[in-house]
Formats: sequence, structure tokens, C-alpha cells
Amino acid sequence: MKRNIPLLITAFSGLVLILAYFIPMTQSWGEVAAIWFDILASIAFILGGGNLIKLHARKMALRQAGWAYSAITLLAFALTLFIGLSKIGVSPNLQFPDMAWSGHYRESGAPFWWIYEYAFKPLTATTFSMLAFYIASAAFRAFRAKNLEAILLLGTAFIILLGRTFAGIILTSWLPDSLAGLRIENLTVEIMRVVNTAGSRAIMIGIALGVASTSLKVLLGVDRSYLGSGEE
Amino acid sequence: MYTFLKNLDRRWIFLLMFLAVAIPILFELQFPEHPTGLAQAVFDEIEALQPGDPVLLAFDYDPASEGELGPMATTFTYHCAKKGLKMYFMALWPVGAQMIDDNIAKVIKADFPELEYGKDYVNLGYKSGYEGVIKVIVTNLRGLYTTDSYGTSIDSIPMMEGVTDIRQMKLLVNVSAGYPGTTEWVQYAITPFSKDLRMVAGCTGITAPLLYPYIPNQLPGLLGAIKGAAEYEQLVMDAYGGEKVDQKYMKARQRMGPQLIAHLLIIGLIIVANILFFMEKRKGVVR
Amino acid sequence: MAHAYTPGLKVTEGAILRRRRVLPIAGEVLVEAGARVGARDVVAETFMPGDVTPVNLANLLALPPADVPACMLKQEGDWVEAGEILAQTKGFWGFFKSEATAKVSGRLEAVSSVTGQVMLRGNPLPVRVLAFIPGNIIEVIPGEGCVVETEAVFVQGIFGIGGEAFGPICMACSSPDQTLEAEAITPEMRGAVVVGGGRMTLAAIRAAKEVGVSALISGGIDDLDLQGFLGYDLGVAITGSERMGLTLVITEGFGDIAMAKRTFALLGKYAGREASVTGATQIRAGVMRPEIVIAMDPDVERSVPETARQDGLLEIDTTVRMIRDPYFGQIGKVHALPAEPTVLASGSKARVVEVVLETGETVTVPRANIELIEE
Amino acid sequence: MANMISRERLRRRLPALWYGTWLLRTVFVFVFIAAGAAVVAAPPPAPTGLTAKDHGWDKGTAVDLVWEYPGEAALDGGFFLISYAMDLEDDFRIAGQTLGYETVYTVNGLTPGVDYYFKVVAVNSALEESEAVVSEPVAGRLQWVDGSRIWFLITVMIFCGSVVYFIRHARKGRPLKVRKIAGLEAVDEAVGRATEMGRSVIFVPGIQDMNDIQTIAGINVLSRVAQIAAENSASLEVPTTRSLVMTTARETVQSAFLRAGRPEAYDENKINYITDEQFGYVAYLQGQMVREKPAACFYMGAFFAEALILAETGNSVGAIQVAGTAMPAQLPFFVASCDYTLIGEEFFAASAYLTGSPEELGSLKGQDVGKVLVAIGIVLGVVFATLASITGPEGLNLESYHFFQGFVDYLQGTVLH
Amino acid sequence: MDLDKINVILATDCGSTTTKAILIEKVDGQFRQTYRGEAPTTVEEPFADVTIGVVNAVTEIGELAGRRLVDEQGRIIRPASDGEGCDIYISTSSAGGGLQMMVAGVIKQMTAESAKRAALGAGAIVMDVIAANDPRKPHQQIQRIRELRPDMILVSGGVDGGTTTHVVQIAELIAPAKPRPRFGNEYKMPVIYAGNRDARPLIEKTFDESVDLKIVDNLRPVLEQENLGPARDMIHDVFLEHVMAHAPGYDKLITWTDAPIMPTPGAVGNILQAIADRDGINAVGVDIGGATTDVFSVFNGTFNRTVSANLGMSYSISNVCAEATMERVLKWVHLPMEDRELRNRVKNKMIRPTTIPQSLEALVFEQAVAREALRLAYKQHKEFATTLKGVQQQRTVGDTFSQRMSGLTIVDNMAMDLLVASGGVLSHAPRMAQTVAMLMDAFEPEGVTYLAKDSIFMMPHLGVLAQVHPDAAMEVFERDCLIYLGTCVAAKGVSKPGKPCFKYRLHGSGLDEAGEIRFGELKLIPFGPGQEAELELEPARGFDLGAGSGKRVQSKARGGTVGIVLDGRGRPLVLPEDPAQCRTLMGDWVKVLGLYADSDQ
Repeated sequence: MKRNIPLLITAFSGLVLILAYFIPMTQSWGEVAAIWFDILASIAFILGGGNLIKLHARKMALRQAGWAYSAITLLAFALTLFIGLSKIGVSPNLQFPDMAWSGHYRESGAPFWWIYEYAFKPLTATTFSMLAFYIASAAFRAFRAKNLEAILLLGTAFIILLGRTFAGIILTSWLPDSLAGLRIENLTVEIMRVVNTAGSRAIMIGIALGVASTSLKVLLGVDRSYLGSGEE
Repeated sequence: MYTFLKNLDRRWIFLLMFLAVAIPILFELQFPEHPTGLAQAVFDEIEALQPGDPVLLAFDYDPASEGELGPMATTFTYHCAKKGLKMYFMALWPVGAQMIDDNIAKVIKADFPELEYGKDYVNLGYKSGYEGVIKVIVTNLRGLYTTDSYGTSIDSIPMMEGVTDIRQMKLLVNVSAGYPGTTEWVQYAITPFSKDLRMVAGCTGITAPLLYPYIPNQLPGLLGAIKGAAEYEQLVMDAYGGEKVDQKYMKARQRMGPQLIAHLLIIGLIIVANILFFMEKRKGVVR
Repeated sequence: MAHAYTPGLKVTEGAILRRRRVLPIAGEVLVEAGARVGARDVVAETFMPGDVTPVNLANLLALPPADVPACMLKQEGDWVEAGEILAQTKGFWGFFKSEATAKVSGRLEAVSSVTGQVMLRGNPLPVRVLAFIPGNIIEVIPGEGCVVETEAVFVQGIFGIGGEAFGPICMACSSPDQTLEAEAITPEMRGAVVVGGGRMTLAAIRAAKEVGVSALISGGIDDLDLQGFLGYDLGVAITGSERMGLTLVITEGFGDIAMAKRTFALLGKYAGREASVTGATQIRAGVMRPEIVIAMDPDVERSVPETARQDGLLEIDTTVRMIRDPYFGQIGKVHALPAEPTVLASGSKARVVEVVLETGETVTVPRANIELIEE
Repeated sequence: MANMISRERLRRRLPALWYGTWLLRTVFVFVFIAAGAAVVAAPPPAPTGLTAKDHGWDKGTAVDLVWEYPGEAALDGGFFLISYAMDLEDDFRIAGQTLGYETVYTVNGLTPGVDYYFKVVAVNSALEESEAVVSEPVAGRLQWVDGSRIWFLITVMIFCGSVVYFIRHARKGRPLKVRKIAGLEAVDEAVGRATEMGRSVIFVPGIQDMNDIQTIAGINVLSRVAQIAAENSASLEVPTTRSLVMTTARETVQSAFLRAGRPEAYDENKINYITDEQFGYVAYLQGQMVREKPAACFYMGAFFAEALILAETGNSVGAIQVAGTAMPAQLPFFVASCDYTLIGEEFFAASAYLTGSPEELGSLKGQDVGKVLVAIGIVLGVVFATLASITGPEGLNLESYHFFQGFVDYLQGTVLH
Repeated sequence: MDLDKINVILATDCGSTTTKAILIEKVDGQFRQTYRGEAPTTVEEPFADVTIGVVNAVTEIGELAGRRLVDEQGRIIRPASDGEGCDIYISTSSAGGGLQMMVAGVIKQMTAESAKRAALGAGAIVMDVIAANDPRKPHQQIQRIRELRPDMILVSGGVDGGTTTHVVQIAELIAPAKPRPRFGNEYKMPVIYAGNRDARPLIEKTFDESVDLKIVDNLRPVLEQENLGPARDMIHDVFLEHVMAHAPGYDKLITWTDAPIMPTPGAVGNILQAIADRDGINAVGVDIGGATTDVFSVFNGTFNRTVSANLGMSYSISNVCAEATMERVLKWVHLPMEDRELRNRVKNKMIRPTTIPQSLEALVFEQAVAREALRLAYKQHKEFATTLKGVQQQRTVGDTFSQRMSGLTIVDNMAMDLLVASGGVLSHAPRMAQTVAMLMDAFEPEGVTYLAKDSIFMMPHLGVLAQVHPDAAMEVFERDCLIYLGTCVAAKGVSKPGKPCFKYRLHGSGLDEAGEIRFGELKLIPFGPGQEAELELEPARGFDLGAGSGKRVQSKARGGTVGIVLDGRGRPLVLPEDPAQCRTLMGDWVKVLGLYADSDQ
């Protein structure tokens, strides 16, 4: 039973979405299904938050290694949630000036905005920018002209890297207009447009078929791994 | 030297990368841009619109990718505002709403104080549900959106009157850093309604190659990363910037400096690594 | 090099058999020297330490292993019933409390603080040794077992399947070369040791199993039939532990081959008598062959005295059997014993023997390819 | 009356449409002027016999128009201008135009079930308009099947059919073979390494939710990883970025432990939701990796910028890493930093490969049929497009050009719509 | 001991059925094997004293050599004096089934495999492998440990600083099982611990007094590296101390020998390794017996040994046919044979293992079975002799589409220089060419490979001797132990029959021949023992003779009792599906090599 009901739900909603695509009459059913999904997706946030609290509370309770991190996480979570929900420091909406909570939680200058602007934003941006460092070290380690494929890849990489900057323009600007196609910035565009697109399309077709057949398996109940079951 | 490089601690590379990025920023290195076809196409798409045409600006990125996508979002907003288009902002990323707020504050409120919220632009904010949102709003906007980002009922927003679905938009402008993003917009909005909708997009460098296959039928124009942003910025500023361009509209071009040096550094590193590799090969370490 | 041929299998009417019946591990001997035992009497018994079931409490309670001993509700040495709570975590202000129950009953033998496992040892398992042959206990090996001696008709088979079995001899074939077919198996043969003639067919084996025959003895068997019965192709001739519900013994070999006349006659003579049969075969160093033992009742009869002939001597006129193709299974008398090695058809050189077959034909075969049989 | 109101309301609601009409008109006027060399002639005669009919096999948004033209056989250099309105008094919206020799047109973008009037005007090369002919009111009807998607439906049916066929085929016990995938073979090795080293195994199921097929494929691999971890009694951690993924991963891991015969070793506290925020998640993982130094890391799912950050960190702590993703952009990063990488389709084939079940293998085979279909389509398209460009508009044989080009158009316009 | 003063060496190998003795003497300044003797082994009742068999065998040599080796008290006379005694006496032993071990590790493919390698390398038979990732449930494993009665247990697991939990878990399986040793009910089971250093105190605590625990260095200190030496040495020590001491008569024998008694297969491995080290070659050795087949290999200095317990020519012949399938066996047969009849013959050989083939047909069939037994044993060997598993790979972008795995076999037929055969069916084949054909068909050597056989199976003796007097061992190995059969030249690659495969040119030692081998063709060039010729080879495109596809190779061909075989049948060697076609093909090959009397003109 625990297995069959989700399978039925999956098969049913999958079927509805397919029908909705081909049968104009049923188009609105598809919309309903999609809206249901949106609702579910929103509920997932609560599930996530609950687990977050449980995970870190447990860590603290058992005094596991690094439980202090958990304490900080929980504190930050609670603080942000409280500030955001209670709209501290938010001025009321102009339409409803009498209602203290009618303002928007993201109002600039308010504490929540402040958290976002001065804690969240720099932190995520910092993490993202670490990519640059890792690209450099990975390139140093892994880009070896070991075989023909690697050499081709290296050559392309150089062209693209240069073509994406002013260096490429300077390096080949001496080429006459009749050879303009060989200028690095134009080569870059051509590589992206022709070579990359051809390759990407092939991969995308393969992936699309893979997606389609996996979806079909899910619909037919052949692939139940998403239910966490190998066998009953 | 050989042994030092052979067992090079990655922290040295990190240091070099830091310098490669920091120095151009400090010295404000800047280079002219030569716009390529795709940036031109994006520019042309927006240019072709008439004042008052509705445009959907979907900002699907987050602070992490703000460095890469912020400048083009800013330029898009600026361009649309200059053209007098009606702007409908929305986001599929939770923090996308902040990105919209940022741009409204930075561009519209600062440089176009005459534009009125609700009449000339509206922020529909974030909706959860990934591509599901697109699927719905492409045929039924009001099924999902009852208020704008600030909780105002959309029935009381003048420019929302008569807007039932996003097929009424003259153009979709999408700035995306991943999923859900341009791919989903193309797949769920443009492809099924190719007769009704057009779209241009800006994306991170990493997702750009994936979007090329959609060019030009599903996606007439595309801005790839900071380079694309810089080219577009150049185009927009050449056309509308006037004599003195504000610093905030030069961000993309400013960021091309560090990019140049960083790219050169990476090329250098690869070359050094390969010299080492061939030295090893000659020594017979690697078979 | 006097033994460069295979000594024959024993087929004798009057043998003094001694069988060591010992436990695999030390235990208690239940009989005394001089006692008379029946074939199915238990002569020695012991208890193997019970099965050990490890229970990983660290996993069950989601605890670091080192914390497990502190959570134990049972101590080492305690008897735990299945379903009893073994250990319980202390929890945290009453939250996150969990407990682990035992899945099996057993004595808590050890608690490990490294792996978080506890060992539950179940009840000891009895191991019993039967006398196998009826007879007298002539020696008791303290703690291990005993030696049983009896006078008996003793027949060694070449190959068997299955363990020890008992039952009255029952002849199913009328001649040693008659193939044992399914029709020959009757319901009255339930629990009997059924003797066939030549080859036993798969249908006969199946019928015998159906009827509940205790053991089936015949001259030969087809490899494919054996495979059909076992369900797999036997790779190595080490048998005895199969649980097929039926013990099979073949006396001569694989293929369409008649039982030796003497064997057939001997078994026929004792039809109706209780026999002990084992199919256990081990063809390796320390050879074991299947056996059929029909014990004499010392009070009633004397066994036929064993012929004084010394076994193991290859002489002119000795009856031998060819045990390798191309003459496999044929019986003849030694005609000559050339001393010098001879080149065989295969090209190799070996010491040979010339044999006159029952058909009168004289053939030369390698000495390795004959076995002596007692006629 | 009711009709009128609804129309009225509709019109109010559709300022965008109005703008659209306005724009189109402007453009057309622009085009007219640009057409330049105007030859002065008499206004052309009006088209006659205009009939409007609901366009079949659609969702009711199109109407077919057919009319006759009494003037010269073709309107030389001119065109017909088609427009429509809900009410005769309303402004007619321009729907489009046809070249002078075409007297059929399909109007799109209508509201189903609403009556429209259609108007056709002939315009000559001097941009002189004829009298208009107006049709009877006609409404588009919502149909059962969307005809424009019929080819897509057929393709889907063939594809699904072949998947189902091969699944059945395989269930009957016909053997199907899969190529050896090093990355999946290496799962044992990676988990083994973690066990021997007494370190943990980290499995990252991508940063997308369960609705992404890649996440599902990742969960398939997780099932295997978890089983081996259970067999090895290795510690497996699954940090997730979505709570639904966490729930699914828990179910999967639990049943994998059950399958391995070690259900008691399952600890759901090792499978956690961290945060939806991409880089918050990355920060958590990086910290975890640097502190705990896992000996095996699996990255199976949809990845974006975090791919390289994670993989490089894992590489620096000496873990065996196996990645699998269908994100082409992240593949090079994974290849450079991981021991094994499952590329795109390999990743989707993982579940078939790992279970070896006939259903899964059959569906792989069905996928191959899909590929054949695509290949046939590509070859046909390329061949015909090439032929069309050879025979060319100015080329050898106009008739065959029309045939080829027609095919290409049909392929592009209808089949691939 | 002064090696220069050693002139007479006596060596025995106490096998499970016979004890073989050889005498090595210095003749004209060179060591030669001069005499050999044989006697039944006397470990079991009624003698129960191994030395009786040893003395019998030695006495036989003494009589043959006219040299008194055993004194009145039945002891071996040492040192040698004129016409009496020997300088060194050494021995190996595999009596009573050899050294039987159980090994344990954490992961079957990692530390447990290393432990298995250590045990096999030391000459043991591995009865079972216990691992943490064993599919058997813990209580089943415990049951298994209780059923087995190994001579000793080797426990490994965890790298240094790695897992302790799993190692202790393994110990917690073994300790309550209370394993009993095979010999002697009263003595304690020796357990060698060669795992994670950090777990030592815990291991000591887990195993109580009931076992005799020895601790040596971790055999896998890190996953990237194996350190088998200490464990192997400890196995030898324990073998002597415990196992030997409890076998009847061995206590005496130990005092007689001048070097520790080694398990027979360990000694064979030793000599092969020594020869490969000295000459810098890759060598493979095989010993096919009645019940088991041992394969030894040394590739790039790494020694590996496997025992295929159920692949043999008599006791296990039925198993070979079952594993290989009769169909496959019959592919090697050029005579028509009937399936049902053969099956029964196979089983009859199994139950009467001492018989020998009398008819040609029987010999052909037996050699066909031998090919399959060898092929399967070699396959198992290849699967076992691998690079280490669990090693982090360093990838570069060039590897995107060729992700090689670790744990690949190190056995490379192309790199194999020497293939040594021993065991009844190989060494006692009526014609040497048959041995060559069996080796070539079963092992499929590639490139240029020397084929040899062990004349009288003296590799074990020489293996021990190599420990004491390496030079003597090498000399005898070269001169008397190995009988060179010839050289096999085979190209790797597959093509269509009749297409060119490779061109060859041979010159030297009175030989000057050139020609071309076509695909599917086999050619024998007689070339006597002790001769050497220059060999120039030019493979066709798509064929490899060692230098890469289509690249020229310069090498040396060695003569032997058979000669030089040029093999254009392709590698891998593919036999036709159709049995009739296959039989014709075999008939052709039989004719070319002159394998059997029926093909002689």
C-alpha cells in the first residue's frame, strides 16, 4: 500500500500532464496539476526547516564534534526567521498605513534587508568567487596535452579564453579583413556557434531521450527508486 | 625550480589568482569592447519595441552570480526604461526578488524618477515551483499571481489590467544563473508558443554553451557572461548614455580587466604545467 | 613400484569390520567398551557452542561504539530472550531516547566498545554420532568416540551420493546387467536398500525417491542422469553431505555397466537383511569409498571365513577389470606381465599387462588401467 | 447582450493586443513606404467569396480563410491584407498578409468560442487598397486533439512504444548487453577505500529538487552506493539541498541497507537537509570535507558552479571521487578533478546498469530506438535541405526545389513544431 | 657457511603421495643435478613419520649415485667427505595437503586481497577469505570459521591510521568462533595480525588466550602500497613452528635441514622470482596437478601466485569440463567424439584418478581438457594478479573518454618472456610438441615467448636452494631443470584467414629463413636446443608483435626440443563456432605441429 498509492499518484498526474499537452480540452487540468506542485514545493520548505532544526539540535544535544557550529547555525536561522516574519523595522505599506505589518519584509534599511545586504550577499558571492581559484588550480593540474583529444581541447580553451577578453582582439587585430574570420574573437564566436552547438545538441538529444525514458519508467512504475524501494 | 613547480602547493596558484584579479581592480584597467553578433541581436530586439510595449523581465539569479549577471540586469533595466517600455519584473529564484529590488532602486528610482510603480513597472516577485510557474503563467498568469511582490493585489495595479498571461508580453528578457532559468523559459514558454513569444537572455559563462543550440530560432539574442554584458553595455551606452556615463553602467566593462589578466594567468599556468608534463615524459616518469 | 595399479574395491562376505566413530570435537561417549550396539544407536554426543549472533548496538542506537557499554541494560553472561530490551540510550532531556531489543535469544557473551557490537550466543547445538554398524564396542576413545567391530558382509562401491542410510536389502533386478528402470521400484520398497543390476536410470532414481527408498545400489549411472538428479554437474568427487533424501551407490562406474557378478550375488544372498549404507565418497589423499555393510548376528550365524588370498598381488591368472576406455568395465584374466615398458597407442610409454578377456580376445593395457577383483 | 459584455471586457483586458495591432500597422505602413517605387494605377478590385472556417485539430485559436480574386490571375507585386474583429464596429486587427497569388490564410491567436469577423483587402504594388470583403462571423472551436502537435504525439508514441516493447522483450529473458561503465564499477572501490581508511563516504545528489530527472538518476546511483556502504559497514553521509530529496534519499538508503541485510546499520541522521541556498550548501560541504576528510565522494545529479568547488576540495583531501551529471558545462570540471565521471547518458543508464533488471535494460534499448528516430530525422532534413539548396531558387530544377523545400518546410514547420 | 666449499647438495620435496629427492653435485666447477630418487610419503598411518619416506628416497639416490648418504642411525651424513654424505640438505613439504590458511581483511578487494596474496605467495592454499563486506551474514561467517580447520589465520585490515572498527569486528567474528587447528587438538590456533597499527592493542584485547597471536607490520600500510614481506616471513615461521612441528616426523626433519623447510609452492615461486629478477624478464610458471593448478607469474618484478583449487587433470577433471563446458573442450579435439560417452569417461577418470590414457583418442581428449584447465586457471590468475584497488586516480582532460580503472591485471601476454610448464599432463606428454601446443592454446602468448618445461619438477628443491646458495640454484635451473621447448612467435590482432599477418626472417646457428605468415596459419621451424637465432619480424597493419601495431620487431629466437613456432592464428585466439569447421582447423594445426601419430606421414 505504501508503494502503490504514490505510484498511482505519479501515474495519474503524469498522464494528466501528457494529456494536457495534446488535448486542448484538458489544458486547464495541467495548470491545476502544476499549481499543486507549486504548493507542494512550498510545503517542502517547512519540511526542510524542521529537519534543519532537528539535525542541529541533535548535534548539540549529543555534544557531537563541532556542535558549536550547529549552535551558530540555529541561532542565525532563528534570528533571520524572527526578523523576517515579524518585519522588524519595516514601515507600513502606503495603502494600509495603519497596519504595522503591512509593509514589505525586504524594505531597504530594515534589519532584514541589512542581514541580506551585509551578511548573506557577501558570503555567497565570496563562495562563488572561489571558483576562480579552483579553476586555476584545476587547470594547472589537469590540462595536459596527453593525447589528441586533449590537444584539441587545449587549443580550443586558449582561443576561447583569449577571445573572451581584450587580449584576443589585440593579438589578431593585424589580420586583414579578408581573414577577419580568423581573428580570435570571431573564432570564439564560430567555435561556440558551430562546434559547441553541434556537440551540445548531440548531448542534449541524448539527455532528452534519457530524461524521456526515465520519466516514462517513473510513470510506468518500472523505476521506483524515487520511492526508495529496490524491492518491496 | 623543477621540483618546486612539480609539487607546487595550490596556495601559490591561489595567491597568483588573487593578484591577477586584485591588481586590475585597483588600477581600474579598462578596455574598449567590440560588440559581437549576439549582443547586437539582443540590443536590436529591444530596440525594435515601441514605447509602451509590455516586457517581462525575469531575473533568475542570486547574489552569488550577481557579479557576473548584475551589470547586464542593470543595463537591461536601463535600456527598457529609456525605451519607455512597461516592465513586468518577476523571479523564479527566492533571492531573485532582491535582485529586482536592487535594480529598481539603482536604475529606475535613481535615474528615472518619473516612472511610476504600477503604471510603468511592476515587481511580481518570487514564486516557488520552478518551471511549473512558467508552465502556468504562460497560459494563466492570475492563477499564480494574485498580488505583487509587496502584497498589493494585482487587480489594483493599473498596468496589470488585461494581462491574463505572459503571451501578451512583447518580449521576455531573462537573466539567469542556472536552474530554473533560460533553458526552462525556452522549453516551457518559447517552444510551445513560438508564434506568440520572443525572448532574449543573459546568462553566466558556464551555462552559455548550453544555450547556443537555441539560437537563433528560440533565442534570437544571448549575452554570455561578463563579456556579453560588456558588449551590450557598450551598445546601450553608445546609444543612450550621453556624454558622461554613470559608474554603475560601466560595471561590466570594468570587470573585463580582471577577467583578461585572470585568463592570461590560466593560460600561463596551463603552459607551465604542460612544459612540466613533457619534461616528465622525457624523463620517463609518465608512460 | 609394486603397487602401480589400483587395488580393487573390497567385496567380501566375511570381513571383520572395525569402524572408528568419533565426534568432530571433544564430547561425551555414551557407550562402554564391550557393549553391543545397533546401527542406529547413538554412541557419542557433544554440544557445539551455540551459534553466535552479533548485534550492532552502536548502529541500532545511533551511538558512538564507546558509549555502548554504558547503555547496556543486560550484562555479560546474562541470558536474553528474543524481544527483550538489550540497551537504552540516556537521551537528552528525555528526547532522542532509543532502545534496542534482541532479535534472537542467547547468552550475552561480550560487549565491545570498539565496534559497538554485542555477541549473543544461542543454545548449544547437539552433535550425535551413530554406531552406523551393529556390533560390539571394542574400544572407547575418551572424549572422542569409540570403535565398533562386527563381522559382516562388506561391499565397497566406487562412488556414491548422500550420507548414512539403513534398511533391508531388496533386490529390484534379476540379473547384474539388467538396467534399473522406474518400473522396478514398487511402493513396498519404502525404507529399503534397493539393489539394481546394471545402470540406474534417472526415472528409477526419481521413482525411488518418491517411494521413499532409503538407498539405491546399482552397477553404473549415466553422468547426465546424475546431473539431472543432483541439479548440478558434480565437479569433484567429494560427497556425502548432499541432502537428497536418498543415498545412491554405484559399484562399478559411470555409463552402461553391469554390476560385478559376485557383488550382485552376494547382495542377493542377503536380501531382506538389514544393511547400513553410506554414500560418502572422497577421492583424494585418504580415500573414502561408499560402503554397504550387512552385519552378521553373532548369536545365530558365523560369517563365511575370508579367503586366505592376500590381496594386492598381480599374478598370471588374476581376475582383473579394465577401468579405462577402450575396454572399460570388461573383465579378464592376466595372461602375461611384460617387464619392459611398452609404447601405447597414445604414444606414451608405460608398463603394461596382457589380459585375456571373457570373449577370448587378448589385449594389452597399461597396469594403471586395471584393478584386481575378487571372483 | 451577454456576448457584447464579454467582448467589451475582453477588449479592456487586452491593451497589449491593441498595442500589437498598432505596432503591426505602423510596421506595415513603414514597409509600404519603404517599398518605394510606386507605380500609379487604378485601385485593385475587391476579393470575393470569402469563407471562414474553424481550423481543425487545434485548441480553437485558429480560423482558415479562403477567398477568390476576380482581378488578374495574380495580384502582381501586391498582397492581401487580412484582419479581423469581434464586432463589425470595432477596429479590425491586422492578422497578416499573403502574397498576391495566395488566396488562403489561417488566422491564429484567436480566443476559442468567440465569433470573429474577417476582412480581406487586396493591395497592389502601388499600395492602393481595394474594397474589403468581410466574412460571416465564425468561432474557433476547441478540438479534442491538438493537430499541430500530432507529429510530436506520433514521435512520443513511437518512442514510448519502443521503450515499452523492449521492456517486455527483456522481461521474457532475452539477454541485453550494456557496455562497461568504469565510473559505476568504481563505486565498490571508492566505498572500499573509505572503509579501509576508516573515513566516511559523502554522496551529493546534485542541487536540484526531485522534479529534475538528474536527481532521480542520482538517487538510483545512491541506492547502489548505499548498498555497498551497508555491506562494508561504511559511514555514508548524504547532505541534500532540498527537503524532498532528503526524504527520498532516506527511503532509498534505508531500503538499500535492508537489501544488504544490515537494516540496523541505517541511521537517518546522516541524511540531512542543509539549505536550499547553493553556496550555503557549498560552504557546508567544503567545511565538512576539510574537517572529516572523506575517502570517497560521489557527485550524482544536477550541478552548477559548485561542481568544481566541491570536486577540487574533494581532490585535495585525497578522496576517490565519482561524478555523474548531465550538465555538459560541468563535465569538464568533474573530469579534471574526479577519478571517474559518468557523462550524460551514461548517468541515466546507471540505473539500468546497476540493477541489470530487464525493465531497465529494455528501456535503454528503447532509448536507442529514439536515437535512431532522431538520426533518421537529421539525415532526412540535412539531405533535403542540401538538395533544396543545390536545386536552389535559381538552381537547376524549380519543381524539385519546391518538392525538397516543401519537405524541409514541412519538417520544420509541422513535424518539429 | 662458506658457499665455495659446498659441492654436494641433497634436496627433498615431501609431497602428499611421494617424496622426491635430488642430488646436486659440482661437476667440473659447475653445479649439475645428477641423480634423483623417489619413495612413497610416510606421513599417514601406519608409518606416521615423514623421515622414513625421506630416508627411503635418499637411500635410492645413494644407491644410484654410489654414494652413502644415510648412516646406520638413519640420519643424513654431513658434511660431505669423499664418496659419502652431502654438504647441504634442504627440503620442502606439501604433505598432508600443504599449508592451509584462512585469511581475513576489511574489504575483500583490498586488504583481504592483499592478505590472500601474502598467503598464496608464502605457498599456502587459501581455504576462505573473511571480509567485512562479505555477503554472508556475520553468524554465517562465524559458522564457516568453525567448520574450517586451517593451519593458521592471517588477519589484516585497515591502512595504518585507518579503520579500527572493522578490524576489531573481524576479530570479533574469529574470536568467538574458537577456530580449531587442523593438527593437534591441544595446541592453539596461530593468528597473524598484519593490519592497522592503531588497532593492535584492541586486537590483543579481543583475542584471548585461546589463540596464539603474532603481530607483524601492516601489509597495506597505505592503500597505494603493499608490504607483504613481513607477513610472508611470519607465515613461514609459523609454518615451521606450529604446522610442521605437529605433523608426524617433521620435528625430526626440521633438525636435519640446513634451511627452513618451505611449503612446496612457496619454493616454486621463489625460484621463478629469483630467475626473473636475475635476468630482468617476465615469467609465468604453471604446475597442473590432479586436483589443483598453480599459476605463478612475475611481471615487472611483482610476484603473484594463484591456486585454482578445482582445476586439475584427475580428481578435478569433471569440474574442468563442467566449468569450461564440454562444447568448449571438444573444440580442441580434431577427432570425432561422442558427447555422452565422453561425459561418462570424464566421471570415470574422476573416480579412478590414477588411470592413464591408452588410446590416442583418450590422449587427445585429455590434452583438450588440459588446455581448458590451463586456460581457466590462467584466467583466474589474471583476475587476481592486478594492480592495487582503492587508489586515487589523477585524471587529466585527456582521459575524458578513456577512464581506465585501477585493479586491472598486470599480466600482459605481450610482455611475457618465459613460460614454464610442469605437472603430469604437460611434462609427461608423449611428444614435446603436444606440450607446446597446449601452452600456446591455453596461455595465448603474444610476441616472442620462450617455452620451457620443468624436466622432473625440481623447481621446489631449487626454490629452497636459492635461499641458501642462489648461484647453485640458478645454474642447475638453467642447465638441468628447464628443458627448452622452443620459441613461440605470435601476433596480436585478428583479421580474415589468408590475409597477411607478419613477415619473418631468421638467421644464425645455421638457419637462414624468411617468409610470410598469413592469418590463420601456423608454421613450425625445427631448431635444436641450445641454438639461438636473430629474429626479425614485420607485422602487417593491425597486428602487434610487441612494438605496437604494424611496427618492426627485432628479437632472438631460442631453439628447443620442438623448435620455433610461428603463430598467425591471431590473438585473442578465436575458434570457429561450427564444430565440424573447428575440427578441420584443429586437424590442420595438428598436422603442422606433428602432434599425434595419426597425423604423421
